[in-house]
Amino acid sequence: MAAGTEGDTIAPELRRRVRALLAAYDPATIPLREFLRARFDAGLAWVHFPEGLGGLGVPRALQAAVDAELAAAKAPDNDPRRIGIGLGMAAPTILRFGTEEQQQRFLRPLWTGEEVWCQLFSEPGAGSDLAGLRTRAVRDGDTWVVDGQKVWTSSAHTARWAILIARTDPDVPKHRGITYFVCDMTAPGVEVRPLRQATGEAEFNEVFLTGVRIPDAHRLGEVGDGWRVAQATLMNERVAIGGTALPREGGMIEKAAATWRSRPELRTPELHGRLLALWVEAEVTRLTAERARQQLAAGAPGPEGSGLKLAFARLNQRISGFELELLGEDGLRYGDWTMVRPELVDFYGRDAGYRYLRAKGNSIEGGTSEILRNIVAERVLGLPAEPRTDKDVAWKDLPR
Amino acid sequence: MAAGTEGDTIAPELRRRVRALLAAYDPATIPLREFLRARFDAGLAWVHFPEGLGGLGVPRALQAAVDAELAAAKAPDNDPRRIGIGLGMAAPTILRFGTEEQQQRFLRPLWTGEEVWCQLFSEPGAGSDLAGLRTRAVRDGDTWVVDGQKVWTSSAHTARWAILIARTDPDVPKHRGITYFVCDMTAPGVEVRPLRQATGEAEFNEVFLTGVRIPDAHRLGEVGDGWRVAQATLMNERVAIGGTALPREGGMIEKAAATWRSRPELRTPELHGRLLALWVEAEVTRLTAERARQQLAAGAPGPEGSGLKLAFARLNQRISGFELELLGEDGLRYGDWTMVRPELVDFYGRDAGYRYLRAKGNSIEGGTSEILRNIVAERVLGLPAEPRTDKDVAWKDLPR
Amino acid sequence: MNLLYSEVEDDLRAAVRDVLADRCTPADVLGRIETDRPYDAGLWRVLGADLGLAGLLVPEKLGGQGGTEREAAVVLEELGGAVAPVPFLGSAVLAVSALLGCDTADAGVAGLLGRLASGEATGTLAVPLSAAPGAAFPAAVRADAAGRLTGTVSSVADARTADVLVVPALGPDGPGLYEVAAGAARLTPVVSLDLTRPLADLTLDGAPGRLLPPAAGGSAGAALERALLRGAGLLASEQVGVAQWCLDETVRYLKERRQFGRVVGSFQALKHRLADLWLEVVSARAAARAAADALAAETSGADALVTETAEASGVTGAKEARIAVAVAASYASPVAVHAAEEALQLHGGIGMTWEHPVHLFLKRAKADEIALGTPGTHRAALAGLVDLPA
Amino acid sequence: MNLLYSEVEDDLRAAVRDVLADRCTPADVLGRIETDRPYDAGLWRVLGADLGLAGLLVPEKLGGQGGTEREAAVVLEELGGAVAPVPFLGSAVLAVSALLGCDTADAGVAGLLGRLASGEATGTLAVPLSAAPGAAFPAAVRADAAGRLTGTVSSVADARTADVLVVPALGPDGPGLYEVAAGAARLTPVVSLDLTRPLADLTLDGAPGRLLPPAAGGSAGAALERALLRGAGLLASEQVGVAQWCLDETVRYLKERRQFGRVVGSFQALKHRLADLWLEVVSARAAARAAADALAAETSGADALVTETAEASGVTGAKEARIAVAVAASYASPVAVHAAEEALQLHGGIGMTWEHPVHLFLKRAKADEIALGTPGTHRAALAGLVDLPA
Repeated sequence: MAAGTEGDTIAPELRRRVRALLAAYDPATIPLREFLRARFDAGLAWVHFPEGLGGLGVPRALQAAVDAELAAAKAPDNDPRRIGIGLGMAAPTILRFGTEEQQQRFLRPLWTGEEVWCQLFSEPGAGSDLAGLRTRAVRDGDTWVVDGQKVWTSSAHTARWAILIARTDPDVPKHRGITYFVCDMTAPGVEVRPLRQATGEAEFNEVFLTGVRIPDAHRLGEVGDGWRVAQATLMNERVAIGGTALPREGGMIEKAAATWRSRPELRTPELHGRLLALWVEAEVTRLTAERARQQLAAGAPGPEGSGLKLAFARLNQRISGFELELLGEDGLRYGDWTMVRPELVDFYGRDAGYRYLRAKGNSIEGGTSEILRNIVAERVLGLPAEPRTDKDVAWKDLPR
Repeated sequence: MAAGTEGDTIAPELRRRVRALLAAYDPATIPLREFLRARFDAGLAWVHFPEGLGGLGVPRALQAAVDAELAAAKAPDNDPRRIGIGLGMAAPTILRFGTEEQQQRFLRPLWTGEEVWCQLFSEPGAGSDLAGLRTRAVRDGDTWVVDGQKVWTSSAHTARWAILIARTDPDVPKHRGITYFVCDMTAPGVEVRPLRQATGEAEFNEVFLTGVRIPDAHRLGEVGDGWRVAQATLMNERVAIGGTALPREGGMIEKAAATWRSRPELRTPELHGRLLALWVEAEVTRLTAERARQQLAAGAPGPEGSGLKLAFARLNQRISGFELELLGEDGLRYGDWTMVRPELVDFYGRDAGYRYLRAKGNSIEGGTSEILRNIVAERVLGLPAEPRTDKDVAWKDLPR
Repeated sequence: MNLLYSEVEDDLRAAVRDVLADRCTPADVLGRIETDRPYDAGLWRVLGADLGLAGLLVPEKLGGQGGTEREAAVVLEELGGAVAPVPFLGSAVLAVSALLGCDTADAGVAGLLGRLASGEATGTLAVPLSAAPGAAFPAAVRADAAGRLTGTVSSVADARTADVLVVPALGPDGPGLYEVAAGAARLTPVVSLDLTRPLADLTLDGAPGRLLPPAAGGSAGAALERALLRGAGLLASEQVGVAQWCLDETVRYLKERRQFGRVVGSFQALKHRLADLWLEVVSARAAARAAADALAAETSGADALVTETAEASGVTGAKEARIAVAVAASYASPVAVHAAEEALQLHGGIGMTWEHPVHLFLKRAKADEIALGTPGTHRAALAGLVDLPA
Repeated sequence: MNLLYSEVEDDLRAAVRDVLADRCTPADVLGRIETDRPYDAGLWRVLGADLGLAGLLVPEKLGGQGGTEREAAVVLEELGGAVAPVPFLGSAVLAVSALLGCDTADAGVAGLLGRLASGEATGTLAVPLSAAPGAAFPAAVRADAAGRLTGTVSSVADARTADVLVVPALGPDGPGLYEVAAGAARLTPVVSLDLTRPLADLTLDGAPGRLLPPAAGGSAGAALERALLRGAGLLASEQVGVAQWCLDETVRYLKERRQFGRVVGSFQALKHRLADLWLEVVSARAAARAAADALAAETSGADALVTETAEASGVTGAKEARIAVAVAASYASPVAVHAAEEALQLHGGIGMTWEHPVHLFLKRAKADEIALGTPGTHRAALAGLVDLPA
């Protein structure tokens, strides 16, 4: 079936539902949240979710047509860039591992944007080796008491809830002693501090957890099964990257091409050759992402997705580095070093210097390029894993 | 002291000896070998070797002036390219590990070129992991009986002697059960077969050893100490690479630059940018080699040497690849695929296609670039070795 | 834009692969390269005539299979992955595409297409293999009023096995494409870098030729450009096939080869290089698919142009195809070379030997980099197409 | 050509390094960058005046140390390795080198050199930091017959801490270099990519200047070119210093950091990348040494030219120096950027934070890539010098 590819048409039943929603809730007059709640209740939020949880249990590929139809009617959306962690990571995990109570409680305000989510995974000593994390959760009757430090938390300062992994059993090997929780970011003992980056901005946070109490009812999955749950979350994160179709010459290359066209005095034959090579690389990466999307839509996902994050990171870094060189004297100047706390991430925004510096994070955040190469080599090419010494040792006995 | 650098002058005693040699043996009339034997006996072969073994026990850096003075007098040389393995690998090993009898027997005809040497180290199953070699040497009274197969042996078809490593004890870990021998290439059971390369030529050989008898008197170093002896040999091999000073624009870049100058119709702005970048890389590599030579001459060898083989391999490969692209239609044509057995290796000779293919070997022969990167990382940067599983296991029990 | 493989395309691939697995192993190819028959005529009979690949791009009404460039691309992936010594590129892509740019209502054009499609004759386009789309019409051969051709064309692919040559020549009325019997030309074999697609120099000395009339509203230049654009765009798929073989074979070898008591493929530095290479191959595949799809769309758009005069869409399709070809050709070339170079390096010494097939793929990859326009030539063409002027 | 470090140079390095270890740790630099005193005046007093670096290149008879470009290069390696916020480049290299291209017998020139050498005053050359050798004489500032200067010069390095500006301007008799008191110019700080070498825009609005007479047989253009060539060539040594810090710090960190139960520096993929980076740094060092040596040779050759009229050797020296500078500048720039980028990446998240100094080195490396000519500019200059025409 060709759903999701160009020339797609909306299924009649979905169209009927969209029209009914628009008829009952005129986007021109109804307040934003009210419209979004109604859309959720109509099963038009994420159509592949079950009925009653914002969906209709139909293929995910049908969503695009619903979105297009609603956008054409000027209906408001839930500003997905602002709530990306909730949509991309928390929601699928709650759907797969959550209890019915958890699903009913969390998914609707998550989708409407009334409750922002963040992710408490990485720690200063546990980056690529996430399973080595030290944050402890100790059971105390029906609640867990959590102590530790998390880092690289975007949206922590706006978030109502967090997905959290913590060590609940230090006496077993590291992958087996982790449990997955939903953490209330307004709970006592949660302290959020901005973490400033090389760009000058503080897009991320450090989160200090001191005696934070989490009810056992907010546990996702079994005790000790948190690593498996987290893997599912991370898989969703990486699938999400490159998940949005770019137009030709979209993304980082758009800026460099615009500079080239508008400033002929900067052109040299050498820079021309490099720009064309980067333009080609950008176009090919776009086509690779498009091919992965078509495979997904055709119900035959290929392994290409694993490589796309790698490709986009390298591309963004190379193009933004080129752009500064192209700009010459202007490349020596920066927009603003003031520490601000942006609510949205924008890789392509601001000035060329910002783009250059921000892009450096693309190969670190959400899985370093080194880890992704391991994943491709082992899971796609089937090459053997490195010899491991930390798999069968109790976490507490690992060398530090 | 500035010996060995430009502007150097020959020491008076050496000059006296050179003049005496030339007076006694007129290069214009004396046969080649006779002159070379006399030069050896005068201690002017390799002045840093001991007296009686072709040298005078003076610093190596003084050799260049001797060579220059003799060349100026049109004295014949020993054609070092033809006997490189003997000069670069066998001789320093014999000097360091050989008995006096061995030194007296082997060094003079080695240096004069009367006896060509080759190297029997690599095996089909032991390339980078040379210490994993399978060729066995079993003691039988005063001789050793050798069986096995060696590969990548240049000069085997012209050689009188070989340096050989073989396993004498399979019951100890692999590095400890190896012994180092001098093997008579004319002995019964030595079979040399040409090994054809991607270039069409057969520059190397396979050598099959079947019941070859080697007298114990031709052992170099202790029984079981062959790995240490071989390491010294290989160190000399790698030091030798980049050991000859290149002029600016010498080596592979010379060919590409000549093509560029003589064929303006091939030029494009894109190729121009790439040629200039390669020219810079060639010049910088030349300067790096020159700096290493100056350090050596100043008695303070730096670690640069370890990287030079890596650098020249990459450079030769990139330039020769560029040259084919530059040539366009002519790059589609090859000189000659006929299998010939050249006596000399010439990386820069023949046509561009040959250079391209031959350069591929530069990152494999004499230590792969991968092994060299390990060496740089561990010995120069001090990074830890990989976890090893094959160090403390008897060779015979290793997984295969 | 459809970047996937259709079921028909998958079936076609399976059929080609079966034949190649049977008759065109690396050992078969290695055994042939130094003989006086570098091309495998028997293999080409099976592929070209029996499977119908010789006429894949020829419309059914002209005796062919009526396939599209998308399918030809799949065939080239497989042929590239076997460095198969058959004249598919010269005959079924270059010669046929040039002829399809001529007046197919002309009996001569139709007849020649029919003979090529049936496998009765094999052809090639008489241009140097290095010829790139967008270049000026070649002036190396002149035709007189009687249609006699004189001149030389060097480094022609698939000429050694061709019966018919399609020769661009400057005639009394300007550029023209001429049909010339191969026997009427003097052919000098070239010692070629690519042992599996050997070249030849052609000398024409008053050779009798027959002018092939251009399509209505077209020209000999447009027909030649049509062929070169298709050649360059589809060669990207051949390069994907070459690169994929190199990657697969290297991964396979490194899973077997042990050094230092470990499978060599478990060393992280090699794993990371292979992961990067995999990403390159995956990306080249997407680019090659896009080029094949755009060429197929242009072909059907051009048909539409003739039958429906839908001019605007035709023009857009042409530009899209030129962009897609420039992107694919400039990207896939270095990927194939890189894959072959990594394959040789990671095989170590054995990869450097004549007896191991990796050198055949390296030579094909390097020759393909020059064939039908170097990456730099294609990128330079892009400058005008996407408004990034020098 | 001597590519090694002499004992004198080693001693000089040790002295500079001692001061920097004491007063210019990464924490010191990080603490200063967002204050209104981005330059460390106290540090510069010690380095410039007490150690004599301000007058390193000034001949002894003019009150300086009589050092050569070889020594200045060693200083810049150390300053680069500390991203030290001092105006050595602007004052002791660019301004001094321009003045040494003027008539040093002139009392004004000699006096200014003496003040700069003693550290009594700090200067800079009023050109954009991106100015490259070989460019046309700048026309941004005009001088009238009374020596009043009007115009703007953007992105000037080390201007914020300068007392004196050496300003290239077009006067009534053509190009000239003018001495202008910094207080006579309007200075607008620029938000700079490189936080440790902040730039400023200068506006001159009839500012009083004093024409600096060119050397006998020389010109203002030649004096400016002399300064830019030395700046570009010696910047390669600063880049070596930046790259070496990045490599050393990364190796150190990776020997400590553990993940997956192993020291991260034991992972082969990282080891191979660091080995490649080490080779780049080693190579950049050789290239930078060659440039410094060639510049020193040219300086002494030019002296010889004046005193002995040994014209031929002087001319050869100049060309050698230009080649060596183009090679070093085009090679060392990307090495420093690569080293800083690898340092950031291999530090992982912590390398991306403001609190870790690696971003300071990245910003310096990237700004240095643009400073005094991009790699592409220097390579283009080489085309003419080594007969590889476009």
